[in-house]
Amino acid sequence: MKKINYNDKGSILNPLKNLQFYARKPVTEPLGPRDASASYRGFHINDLNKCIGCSSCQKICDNAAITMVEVPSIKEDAAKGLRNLRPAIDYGRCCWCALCVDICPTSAIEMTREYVHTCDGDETDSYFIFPKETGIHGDSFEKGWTKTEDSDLLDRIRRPMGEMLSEARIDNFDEIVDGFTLEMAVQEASRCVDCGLCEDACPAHMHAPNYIRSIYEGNLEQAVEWMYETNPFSHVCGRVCTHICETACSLGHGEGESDPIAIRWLKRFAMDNVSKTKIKQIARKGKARKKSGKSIAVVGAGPAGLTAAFDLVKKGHKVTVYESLPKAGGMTRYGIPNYRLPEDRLDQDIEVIQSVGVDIKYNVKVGTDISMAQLYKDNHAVVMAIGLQMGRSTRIKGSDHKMVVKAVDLLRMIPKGDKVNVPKSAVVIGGGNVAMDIARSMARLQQQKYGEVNITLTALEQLGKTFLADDEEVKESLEEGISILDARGPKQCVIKNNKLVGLETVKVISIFDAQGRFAPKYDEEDLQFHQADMVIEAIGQMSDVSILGEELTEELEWNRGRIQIDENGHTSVEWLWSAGDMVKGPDVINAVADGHRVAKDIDRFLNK
Amino acid sequence: MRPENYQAVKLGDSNEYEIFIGPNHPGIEGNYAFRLMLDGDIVVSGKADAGYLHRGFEKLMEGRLWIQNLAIVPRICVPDPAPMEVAYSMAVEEIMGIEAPIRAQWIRTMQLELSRVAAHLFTFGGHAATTGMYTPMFWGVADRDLVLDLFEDFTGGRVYSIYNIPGGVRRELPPEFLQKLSNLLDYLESRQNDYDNLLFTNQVFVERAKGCGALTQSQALELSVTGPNLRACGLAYDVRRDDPYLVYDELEFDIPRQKHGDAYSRILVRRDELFQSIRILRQIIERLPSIKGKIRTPIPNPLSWNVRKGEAYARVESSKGELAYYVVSDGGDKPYRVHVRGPSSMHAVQTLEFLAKGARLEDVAQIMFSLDACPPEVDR
Amino acid sequence: MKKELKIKQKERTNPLAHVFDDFIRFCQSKSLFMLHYCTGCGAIELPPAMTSRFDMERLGIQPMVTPRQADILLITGYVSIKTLKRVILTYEQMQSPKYVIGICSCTVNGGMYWQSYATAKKLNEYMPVDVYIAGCMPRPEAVMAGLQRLKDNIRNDKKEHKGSAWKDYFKRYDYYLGNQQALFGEDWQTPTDIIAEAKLYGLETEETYGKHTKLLEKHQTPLLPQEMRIK
Amino acid sequence: MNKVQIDEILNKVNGIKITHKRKTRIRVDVDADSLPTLLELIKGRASYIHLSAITCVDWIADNQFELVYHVWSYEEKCLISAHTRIDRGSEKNPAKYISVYDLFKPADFFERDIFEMYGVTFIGSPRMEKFILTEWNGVPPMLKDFDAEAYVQETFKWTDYNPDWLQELTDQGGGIAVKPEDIRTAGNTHNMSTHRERDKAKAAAVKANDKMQGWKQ
Amino acid sequence: MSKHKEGHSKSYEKLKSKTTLKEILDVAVSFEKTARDFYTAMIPKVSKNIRYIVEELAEEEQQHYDLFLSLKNDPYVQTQLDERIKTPTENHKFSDYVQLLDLGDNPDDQTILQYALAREDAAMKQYQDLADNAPEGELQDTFRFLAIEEAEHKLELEKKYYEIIHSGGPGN
Repeated sequence: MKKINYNDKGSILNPLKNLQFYARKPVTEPLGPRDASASYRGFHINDLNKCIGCSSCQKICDNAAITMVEVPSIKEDAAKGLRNLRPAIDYGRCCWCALCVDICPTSAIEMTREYVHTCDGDETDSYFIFPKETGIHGDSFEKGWTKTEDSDLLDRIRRPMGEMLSEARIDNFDEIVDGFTLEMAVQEASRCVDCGLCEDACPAHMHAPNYIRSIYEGNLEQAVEWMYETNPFSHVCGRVCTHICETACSLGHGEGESDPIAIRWLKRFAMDNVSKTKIKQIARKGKARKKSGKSIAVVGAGPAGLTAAFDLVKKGHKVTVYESLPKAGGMTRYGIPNYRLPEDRLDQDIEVIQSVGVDIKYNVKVGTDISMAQLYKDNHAVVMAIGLQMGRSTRIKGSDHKMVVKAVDLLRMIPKGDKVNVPKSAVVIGGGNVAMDIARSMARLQQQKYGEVNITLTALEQLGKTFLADDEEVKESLEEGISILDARGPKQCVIKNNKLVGLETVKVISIFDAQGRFAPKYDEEDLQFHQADMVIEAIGQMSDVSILGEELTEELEWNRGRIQIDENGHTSVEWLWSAGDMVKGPDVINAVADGHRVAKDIDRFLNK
Repeated sequence: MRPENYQAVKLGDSNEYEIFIGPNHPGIEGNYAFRLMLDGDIVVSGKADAGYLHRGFEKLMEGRLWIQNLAIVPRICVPDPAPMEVAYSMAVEEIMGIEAPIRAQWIRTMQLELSRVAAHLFTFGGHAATTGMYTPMFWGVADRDLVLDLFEDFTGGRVYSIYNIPGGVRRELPPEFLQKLSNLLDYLESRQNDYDNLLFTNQVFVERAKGCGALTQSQALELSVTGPNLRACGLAYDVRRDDPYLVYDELEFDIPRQKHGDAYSRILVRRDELFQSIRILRQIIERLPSIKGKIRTPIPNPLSWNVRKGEAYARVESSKGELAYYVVSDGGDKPYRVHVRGPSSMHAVQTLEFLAKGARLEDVAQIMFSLDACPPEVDR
Repeated sequence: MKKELKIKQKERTNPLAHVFDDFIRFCQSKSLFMLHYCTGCGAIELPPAMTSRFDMERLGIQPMVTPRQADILLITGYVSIKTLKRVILTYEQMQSPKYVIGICSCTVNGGMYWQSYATAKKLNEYMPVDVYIAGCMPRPEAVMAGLQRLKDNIRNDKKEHKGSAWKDYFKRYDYYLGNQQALFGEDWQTPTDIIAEAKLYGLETEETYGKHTKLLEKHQTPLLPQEMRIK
Repeated sequence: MNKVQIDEILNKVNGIKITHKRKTRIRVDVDADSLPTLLELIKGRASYIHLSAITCVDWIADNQFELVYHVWSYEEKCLISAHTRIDRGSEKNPAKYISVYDLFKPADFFERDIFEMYGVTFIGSPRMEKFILTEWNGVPPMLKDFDAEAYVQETFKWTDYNPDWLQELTDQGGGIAVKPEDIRTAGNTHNMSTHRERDKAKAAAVKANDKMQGWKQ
Repeated sequence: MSKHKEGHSKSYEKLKSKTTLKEILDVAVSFEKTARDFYTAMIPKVSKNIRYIVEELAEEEQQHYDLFLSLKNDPYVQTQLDERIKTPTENHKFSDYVQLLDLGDNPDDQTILQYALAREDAAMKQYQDLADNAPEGELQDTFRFLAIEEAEHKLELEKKYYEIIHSGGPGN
């Protein structure tokens, strides 16, 4: 580099040397816009099909330029996490920083290389645009700034959850999943974009974004407080919830590897790390000081019944819960094995509910020990929440043999401590989670007794396509040595000399018809025999509505085998409400949601 | 106001009169005003009048999420926006206790130097224009535009890159980028003679600039003058070397200086600095391909990102001087306080007022441009 | 411009008037001077547009340093309240016909400074705007496109009434003055007599006057030469 | 000058707390009374002659202003940030502090800035007057209790857009659902979705649920 | 199954003796009427909560009854039959392995469905048989048609069976 001496005077002729410029090419660009660079941040486009309406773009927008508009022609589905909201962008605010592009969980919103927009003074409406697949003027331009792996602002990968290895867990009923450590939980919670899709999807509308936020901030008590606002079964749901929320989670909608937030495990983490006394304090918050003088009977101490009882007690009513079994919890206790939901956790949930003032009467069978009519006489309102505690049978040939049993009956025996007849080999019919539960429970019992597992599970449904049980369950079952035979329909239980020897199945060719309705087709040529000392049927459950008594059954309106209720769970009989599995099908969180609904309606009814 | 209401009032006997320069005035850089008390054409005293570009940045930043602020910080100094992003990101990183990956630091360094090149080219033109020469302005701005093309290439934006993010940079360099950069540097070096002939050794300019707005070193230190303006007074002080950040301690570069502290010294320092930046960029072109790895340290999802309690004072050397960000976090999802210490806040107010005293009216614009003051840094 | 305001003006009777008008519009559109006033950050893209690379002179547009001789006022982005006062002074000093171009998001709906206590949000509340150019900031090419649009509007004004937004300032002076007063206080006044100008141009309408112009009359005080500055 | 030596000098000031954050950063906490002494000391004895900045932080919860003086030494290549806290004062009795203009000339700019933005009067500062905010009549805007967003919403009107596509959507029964202003909450809380959005979404969810269950037509 | 065949043997003979389309449809209509009456009579006997099944069965039989009756009076009956025969409904055999129980005094939902399934199955088989033995032409087509109708009804019942009995599969 040439040095210029400060003391030089310079020359007046120097600039003239630049006359050579007349011989150089001009640098002027032709009129009209040039092509922008490959990563240019120009006007937005939005793939309306990819967009799920999570509003993350709106929240990240530093200029409040994004308005969410409702597009009625797009279908909404809360359970799948789809809203019909789509972003509209105000170019009177936007600064083209592309943060909306980088945060979009589904990479729907992107930027093009288009950058020229002018309008007359009275046409400012053109500054408010609704980006679609084409940009602001409807022309298609090449894409500019799109999300790359580096620019992605979201953490796509779920923190791994520690699990017991299959060898360690197969001979006991200890809980399989380790749970998060504080560090992992905070990291996992930090992934949440607070879109609220989970809250919309959750039947009980648990404030998941709020408690995830509290966990991120390390305020677990606050998190538990948020949970108890909507769910007194937080321990249970933190472990065995069907987590529709995670299906809806906007992070799970991403392309490629993109896991939803482990909302269920976070809930579990918060619940496990707040002391019981503290939880009891939290649960009592908002309890009415004054007693209302009204009393309510709840039949069945399952999640639905107890949630209703919990809410009603907090409103100042007197609630008595009648339970036919020696302990409360319903299916969560007598249907879910300990390795998924340890009993002490359930006990704690129930203890907290009782501590608020819910009175549970155990071993009282309504219908025999006390009649419905009597309940009505003693109380102002009655809630039926007896669940689906009876198993269905396939009623194939040989299914009336004593070694052909129903899964729910067996599952009930294990926590009750009854002696279970453990067979050397067993076949389970059914592909739902109940089938998995019984198969895995029996596997554990077999391992304890014989040192080996010999369980075969046959299901109509096809693995990976139509299978009913959760993928996790299937994976863990396979790890535990259970063989799963999918797409097989039961033909008959083979009985020789009055002794059960096994099950015959045929191949299922297809299972659903064109309309998506169930219409299985069998191929009789493909016949298999599975040797077994016991056949366990886990195909479906039903409710024992006989306890209502004939008179009440006649008085009630029914809807396809279930008690007919309105949207608040109120039956056609004025003093009777029904909630939970028996009216809504099996699901804990649905039952809890139902409990709330019913409680709210009863309270309204009683205050009328 | 109605014309019939005008009423001429005779002033006193003094020869002094007050005139305004700006905010709409070609001799003022940006939207800035200066009030002068004149005796003849000699300035008796001057008073800066700022605030025309005041947007309340510091207040705005307290109301936005940590990451959202990245979009607004470059706006604080328009001709040289990159150091703003980097300084803010560095401050946040220091509070969080994380460090950007090495590759990101190299890319940031490259961005800073490119930005410096662009800013200096812009200043040459502006400075020359205040002395009545418009050709350097046409050249400088056109050459600067070539740098902006490169910015557009790797950051997606021409002027406002919004390329940094606490923890690194947002995007990998596009393919062939370093080759393009190298070509540009070749071109800029080839232009050196043109600029020298046109401006730096042009007698008309040299005579105008020499001795105009001279500062001694001790005056400069007293007024907290930094950057090229301080180096023009003979003190070889540069934040890049004395308080090293990013990868400047691995790079070789000289710190150009002059002794006289006047407008000509200042523009010569900038000229030399431009070529030092080119030298740095050449080293980066050489080293960058061998530095592999990630370009971002992960940060939590920005919508729920609490930065832990703490404070940091991050300083960088912008083309104007020492630029610093003082960021305070109370553990929330937004900064509790961000203070921007723009170098021009020293240059454009007290230093300018000091230098204007006794200067001639026609030199005031040149003095201001030679200080390379950026009004929005004063106003924020 | 919500409704057509009736101008108190005589019918033009000269049959050649329209020919002249056309010719004048043609000439105007070919030679425009742009006031060189950098109000906001979008101004940084003007030097490139003006200089060698994009060369605005190809459109017949050149920067001009004084408002009195300029045709176009470019509002390059946000205007702080302090600047807005000067902008209005400048605008009123410009000779008609005059054109305003709003560049960047900020002139439309506050832009990224929408939360700022110090900037005005909507330019068209304070003066009529002819053309907007989107971007934050718009590239020189976009600026050129905007200027081209303005040229076309001026040229085709007769048909579409687009190139005469400046008339609106006179026609609805009360509205603009009201917004200015809301921001600067009741005693806001400028040295330019807009109402007199409106009369001169024959652009008086019923909305030229109103309660705000009454306030102006009420608060106006003689301006002393040494106090010809904004408070 | 090494760490021990600088500590020795700093420790001459009463009630000082020294934190060496890194090689080029030292944080010092002192009483408001002894801050000028400290600055004089480090300027005179340890070559800290460059006042980089003075920052004011409004700790409204503690009813205090924190003043931070960032001073750099060209020789030591180190920055001392001297923190001190003063009473926040009230509207009638604004906060006051001593100017350091006689030590550092640039304090003029910074102190004037703090005076404008926070309303702290520096006794002895040459120009305690408005500079940037000459057109501003409200409270000092940087105070935490000045809610800029509320002020803006009150003072300014926004552009009311009504483009064709929006009209079309509104005709179909859709239209604007969540405005950007709706999701913003004041203060340092999280950007939580509003109840309005929540309630709307909940209602939609319940509706969808009802459809799924297929009770009562 | 044999038991049922016997039970229907009388009707089998009755149908076999018929020679025209109209006559056959007459008999088919009367069968549907019997079935409908049977289910209708059963309605008050079953518990109210499962009554809907029987009601629906009666309803479906009524629909069949109406269909056959309208066919009988339709001048273009032949073309309609042809149409239908072209797209036969397959027997999926899903319910074939379900053991048949006697309808006791107080049948549960599953039993009723099983019974209905067996009934449709038998009818389907019977018409199938008749079609195989009948001479080609109008007569055979009629039996085919009837067989297809019954098969379809059976398939519908199977779907219902699954939905009612296999519900609650995906448990918690």
